[in-house]
Amino acid sequence: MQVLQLLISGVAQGCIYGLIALGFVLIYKATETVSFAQGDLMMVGAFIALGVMSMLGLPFWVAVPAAIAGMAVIGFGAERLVIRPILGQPAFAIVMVTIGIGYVARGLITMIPAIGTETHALEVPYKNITLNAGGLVLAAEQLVVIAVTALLCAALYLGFRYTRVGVAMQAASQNQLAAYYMGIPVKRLNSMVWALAAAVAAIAGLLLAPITFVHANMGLVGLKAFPAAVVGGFGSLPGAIVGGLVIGCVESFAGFYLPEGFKDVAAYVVVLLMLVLKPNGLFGERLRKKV
Amino acid sequence: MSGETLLCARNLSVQFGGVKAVSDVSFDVQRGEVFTLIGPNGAGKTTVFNLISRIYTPTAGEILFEGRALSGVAPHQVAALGIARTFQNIELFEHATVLQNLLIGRHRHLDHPLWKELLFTPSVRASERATREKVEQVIDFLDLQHYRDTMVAGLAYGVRKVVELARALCTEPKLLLLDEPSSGLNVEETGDMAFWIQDIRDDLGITVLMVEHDMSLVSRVSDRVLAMSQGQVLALGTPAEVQAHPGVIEAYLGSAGDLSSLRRKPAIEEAA
Amino acid sequence: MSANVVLALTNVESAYGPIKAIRGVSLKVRQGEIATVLGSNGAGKSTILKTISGIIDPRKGTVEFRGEDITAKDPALIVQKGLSHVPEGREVFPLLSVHDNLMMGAYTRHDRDAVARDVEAVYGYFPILRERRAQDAGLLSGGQQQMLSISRALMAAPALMLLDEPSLGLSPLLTREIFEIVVRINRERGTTLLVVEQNANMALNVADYGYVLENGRIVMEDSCDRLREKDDIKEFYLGVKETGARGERRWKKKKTWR
Amino acid sequence: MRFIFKTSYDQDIDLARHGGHRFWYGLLLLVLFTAPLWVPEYWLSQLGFILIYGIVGLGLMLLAGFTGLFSIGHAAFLGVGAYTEAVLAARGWPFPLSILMAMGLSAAVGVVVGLPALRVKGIYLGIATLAFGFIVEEVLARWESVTGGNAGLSVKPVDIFGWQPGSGAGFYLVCLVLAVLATLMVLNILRSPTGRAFVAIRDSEISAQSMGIHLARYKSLSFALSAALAGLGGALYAHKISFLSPDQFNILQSIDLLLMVVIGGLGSVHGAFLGAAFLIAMPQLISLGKDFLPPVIGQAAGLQGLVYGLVLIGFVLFEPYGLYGRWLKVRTWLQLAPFYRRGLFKRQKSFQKSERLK
Amino acid sequence: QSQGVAKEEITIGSIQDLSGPIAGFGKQVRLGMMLRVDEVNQQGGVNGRKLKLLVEDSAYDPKRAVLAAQKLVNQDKIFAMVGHIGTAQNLAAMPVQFEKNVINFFPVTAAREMFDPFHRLKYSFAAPYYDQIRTALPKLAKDKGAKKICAVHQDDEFGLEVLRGAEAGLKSMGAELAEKTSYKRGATDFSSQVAKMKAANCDFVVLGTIIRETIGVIGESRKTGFSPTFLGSSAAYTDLIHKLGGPAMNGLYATMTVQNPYLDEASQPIRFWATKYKTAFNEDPTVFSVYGYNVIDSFVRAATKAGPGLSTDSFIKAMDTMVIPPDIFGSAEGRFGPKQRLGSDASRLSQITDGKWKVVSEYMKPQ
Ligand SMILES: Nc1ncnc2c1ncn2[C@@H]1O[C@H](COP(=O)(O)OP(=O)(O)OP(=O)(O)O)[C@@H](O)[C@H]1O
Ligand SMILES: Nc1ncnc2c1ncn2[C@@H]1O[C@H](COP(=O)(O)OP(=O)(O)OP(=O)(O)O)[C@@H](O)[C@H]1O
Ligand SMILES: [Mg+2]
Ligand SMILES: [Mg+2]
Repeated sequence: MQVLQLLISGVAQGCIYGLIALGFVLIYKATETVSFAQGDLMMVGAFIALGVMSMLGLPFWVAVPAAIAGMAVIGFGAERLVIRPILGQPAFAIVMVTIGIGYVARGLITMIPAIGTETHALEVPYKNITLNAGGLVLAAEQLVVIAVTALLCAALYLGFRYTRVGVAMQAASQNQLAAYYMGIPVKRLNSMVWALAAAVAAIAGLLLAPITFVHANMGLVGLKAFPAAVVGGFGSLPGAIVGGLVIGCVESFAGFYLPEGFKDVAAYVVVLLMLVLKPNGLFGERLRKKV
Repeated sequence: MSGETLLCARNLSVQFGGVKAVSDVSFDVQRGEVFTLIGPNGAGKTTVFNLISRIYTPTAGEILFEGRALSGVAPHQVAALGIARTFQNIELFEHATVLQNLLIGRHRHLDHPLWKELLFTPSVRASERATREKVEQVIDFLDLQHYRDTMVAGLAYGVRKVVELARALCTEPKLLLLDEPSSGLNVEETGDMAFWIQDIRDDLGITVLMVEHDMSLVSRVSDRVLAMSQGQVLALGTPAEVQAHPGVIEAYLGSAGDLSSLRRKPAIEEAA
Repeated sequence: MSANVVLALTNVESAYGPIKAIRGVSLKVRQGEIATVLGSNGAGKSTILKTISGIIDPRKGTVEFRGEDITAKDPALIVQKGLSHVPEGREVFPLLSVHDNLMMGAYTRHDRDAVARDVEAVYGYFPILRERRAQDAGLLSGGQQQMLSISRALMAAPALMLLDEPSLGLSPLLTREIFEIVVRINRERGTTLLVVEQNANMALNVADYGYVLENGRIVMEDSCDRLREKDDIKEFYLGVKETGARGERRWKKKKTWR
Repeated sequence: MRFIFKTSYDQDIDLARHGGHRFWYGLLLLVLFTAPLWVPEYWLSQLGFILIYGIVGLGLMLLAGFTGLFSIGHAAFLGVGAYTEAVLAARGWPFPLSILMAMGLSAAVGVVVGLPALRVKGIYLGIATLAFGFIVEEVLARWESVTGGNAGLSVKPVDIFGWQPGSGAGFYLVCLVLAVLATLMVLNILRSPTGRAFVAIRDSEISAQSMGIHLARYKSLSFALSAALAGLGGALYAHKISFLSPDQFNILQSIDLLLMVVIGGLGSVHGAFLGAAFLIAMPQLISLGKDFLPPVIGQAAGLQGLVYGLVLIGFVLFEPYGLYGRWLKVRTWLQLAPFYRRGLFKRQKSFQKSERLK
Repeated sequence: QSQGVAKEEITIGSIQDLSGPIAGFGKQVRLGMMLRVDEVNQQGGVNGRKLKLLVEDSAYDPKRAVLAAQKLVNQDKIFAMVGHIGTAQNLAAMPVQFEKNVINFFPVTAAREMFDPFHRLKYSFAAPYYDQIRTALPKLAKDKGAKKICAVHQDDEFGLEVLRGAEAGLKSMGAELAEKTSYKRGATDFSSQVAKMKAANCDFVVLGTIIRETIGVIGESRKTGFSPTFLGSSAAYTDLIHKLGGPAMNGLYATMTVQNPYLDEASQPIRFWATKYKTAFNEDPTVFSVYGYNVIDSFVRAATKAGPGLSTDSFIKAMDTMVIPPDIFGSAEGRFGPKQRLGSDASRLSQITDGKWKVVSEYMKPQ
């Protein structure tokens, strides 16, 4: 029973990691860069929903699409403004820019008078609903996270695997020059990727808000999502979810059975072990250059 | 030519998933000769090179270099044994100058304790000077003076080929592996390459094992030629013998054919 | 000039940073023709092709494609207009399967059936690609990658195709086959081609019109029939030696057009 | 541009390429060494910070800029150095010995962290170092008997066999001497075979290997040297700040360090110090500027983060070679003044290629 | 004469977290201080000198706190550091100040290091977390008839102080903690901590938590049907707890000193003050605004008492006989002396009922 309950909370927490990791993997697959801004975009998304609900007084079901659309626009704009000019530079340059975007997002949000520095609660319709099944407790918030994560993962996976645009995004990340030669609109796809990633971040923000509250630093959970993505294999979408689950469960059990302090580093210990045993993660591709 | 065996491959096989890239290939390279591998695309020639330089490990068979099995040698130790190579797809250090690339070629001859390097003691300085001397010799040999301080990233394809050869020569190898040295070079430059290869063999006394598709170059410089196809040995002998081998002609050379048959018929030309 | 000029470069000058790679190149490719550019290493041949397809922006001059100015346009846009480029050095998508690579070649096309037919045609030209259709392109041998990169450009069914050293690393048999294919698509589909090739013998036989590039300048242009007869071409590009011309090792005859 | 007629190989080997170099760097040293005489105390102290961060930056530059291995957990090495120094100083070890110990221990940790680097690259390595950073931070927090845990640890002042330089001019000079030594050694390494091997690994592992470069050895060495410099910086940092707590060595610190080398100019030794100067000066500039802004903006929390982010983005966008790159342009402009062409440094269109295969 | 005291002006400095994890608090402290500074300056200043308050941002980072302290002390030449927020930040900054004889006046942290070990330049007003819990726990536990007392705490100095307080309190009862568990700052998932305490059958939980973690732990407990008595420290005494946590927070106890200034508060002076604050900054005041306000208020008292020849020594001399009477917010009387650097160690208990903090006990002093 105890074990089962721990497992359930591990899975729920894992899905959150997985959901954020999904954003990382999405960007990685399509641009081969790692976005350090993903967590902060998530935070901005949550703030947008908060604004729509508390300032405009609109219901949750309006706030959701509004936040997603708003973030897509922001992602699109950010790409246009600061990522496109350095498109084609080494991935590292873009990584630094995403760190910059993260700082800016956090700075701007904190600068909003009377709101930015506070912690807020997002009123979701399914708050405080719990399901009891034979002594086990499941919160609706967690169930929603699990369901949405699974759906999103499946959609993205199929999109990358089978659609022309999805394959083209991967192609552009592997060899931009050749992608241009093929007439792939690299720039337009790039805008799309960042818009999509920001939209995914918004979804993550919405799902996370009832659990962690909305505040300027809520994006820091993103740091736990990195290990999740690596454990799954950075290039694999299902891997992100599996990685998230692994990390979530390990944390949950480590927190209960191991001495103090292990819970917080469990994720990082797991990721190091993984890198030593299976450097490309559970589902990562074997990468070897042929000469 | 001494006639002594420098490199000896015995029953080499390697497999990638379902693809038998090399199966049961044996040959030996004599000290002081130019030995050429030819064969259709995907025959496994580059794979043989990769086996020698220990990038791949054979699934069966072994390679002996100067009588010593290579199987126990780590990839970075291959250079120390005196084997240098170039790559089919050119693997230079892009963000360094030609000179720096060549200096890295000297790496295997340099080994100072760290503290000496940290302090740059006179002995390090002396060895740097000597290294530079050697590198300049290679630059002179291959006519690279003009490019000495250019970044590799900005060189034309053909020049890179030469730089790669130069870098391999800087290691002062006993055996030089050249993967398609003339690809991307025009007739004139291929001519230069032929002279260089001959000089490398005759003047520097380096044994050359090369992969090449340009039959004019092959005929001019090779002492012996091994033809491969689908991972297997097809023929071995002098250039002339191999080129006359029916299997080689069928799988690799094709009928000499008259190129003029490709030309546009005059009638159409007038129409255009 | 005449209306049937597909591609026209006027006075194009391109540079990499402070290094000028081509200096005032003008050339024309006519509808249905095969044109070739010869030149030694670093002469700027690849740079010309890259400038045409928008990979580098020229400092000066204009590029016109079918009467439209495409100077310094987005490369993807240029391809969509019907110009496809086989780059130097086999730029395949290393982590996509061979088949996906081909499909990316057809990215600009929307006629599914015709694309499927073309895939079959390409597999017909190079059966090894069919065999390896599910393999990652990065694991192919050098020559196989070259086949893939040519096939991929064919998949775009372009009006004008730029080929940068198509025979690089191909066996003699395949080199010949490639050029046969080039001739075939030119004759059958009417595709116009601009070919850069080190195998000048091949190029001059296949092409209708040729340009000779030295140090970023065009020093000679003529129909290939006439070019084949010139002494300098014979000596420097076709390797036909007057006896003793290079008997002396390091001595090179001066090219007279300089 | 200055053209130098080279007459011997030594001209390429020497650190100072020509008389101009000797003059300007000599002048710089003179200025720095006499700084305590004419620089106000506060600014001297900031200068000390710049030197300390410059040393750490040198290490990170060696690793990231020259070997191509990105560490997102570099603060861990800083932490190891700082805590080692603090603990040993408390036990009464003389400064020269304790600082060597700090460097040594950091280097050892560096080698351990470098182990995954032997197998993974790119983002995987980044995450590995990130993970290590978190673990080290946690160890510092948990190993209370030695580190004092989250309660923190006070650091005794520097004691060099009885001579106590204090925290002002004396300590500044200690930092300066160490910074100069560290810089010289890094420059020496870079012009030796080892430095070239680093660059080779950065550009192409496979051909580095075929040139006889032992990848594992040089990657570990790079990590060790880099960590040792971070450890040295950390030890000085400990004395400078005189109070240590584990969260001073967290991920944000690591990212700051990374920002520092990027803004300074990746791949140049000058960049390490320019970046450090920037990192220290930035908050000062912001707090100077904030009085001129309307209070809604000037007094708003988050202004600093915003400016940080914008500056970082600005640098990557407009000055990819960082402050050092900017300096090079200015210098070239000065030298060429009438002939300077705007296109000279124009950025080429460039195209990303998969870095997953290297 | 000491640095920072000019003919017309006294320069004082403060370091707040304006962009870090507790930026919300830092900002409120700053506004509270500004409110009092403006009042004082409008009334003619301290013995004719206007107050000039310089605030730097530390982002809750000790290193930046040191940099900020160096700037304030060496560059801006402040007379005193007032209301500096954060334990580690204070510990890091104090040596810089003390070297220049700059007083560390009333830091906004309830750590014991703020007055102990003794230093003549240290002054603290906040009853330490340690004493708060040590005093409140035995009393409340007895009232509730608790059998198994557990603790969950943030694994930093703050959380440890609460834990030590709990252990000391239990020791005085002759009991021990049945279970203790911790989490890392910024954690959002408390499932295993709660599972652990539930498994140990705790019926009383001491919370070494701040805001989100308090809510997180209680929320997770309610969800899993675990309902012990919760007792937090003054760090958890903020209106955010019930604003964010909603009805689930009802019943939570916390120790505190000054009351949260609700705008619809019964007490008229508090209501008046809160309205004034709201008009000035267009924000609701919180208990942190009160801290800021009080810090300056006390500073002004001492500086005024020190007289026109204000210097560090005269300030300390004034503080030696200082008594700060209870204020409108219900703080306890603070007394200082030559060896007495902490104003008061008394605290009292509040409980959330119907979504608001209500004071439920008188001031208690540790035995
Ligand atoms: N790492 C690998 N994984 C899978 N298949 C491989 C790998 N390396 C080589 N192959 C396959 O092995 C075969 C031989 O490749 P190799 O590169 O040796 O050919 P090659 O003779 O050098 O051809 P080319 O003349 O085209 O360069 C090819 O079919 C290639 O696809
Ligand atoms: N990325 C670059 N940066 C700087 N200079 C370059 C770059 N690419 C090419 N160059 C220079 O431009 C000139 C022309 O190069 P280009 O590649 O067009 O030659 P090419 O005629 O194609 O030669 P090859 O036959 O060797 O491929 C060369 O001198 C080369 O050094
Ligand atoms: Mg090959
Ligand atoms: Mg070319």
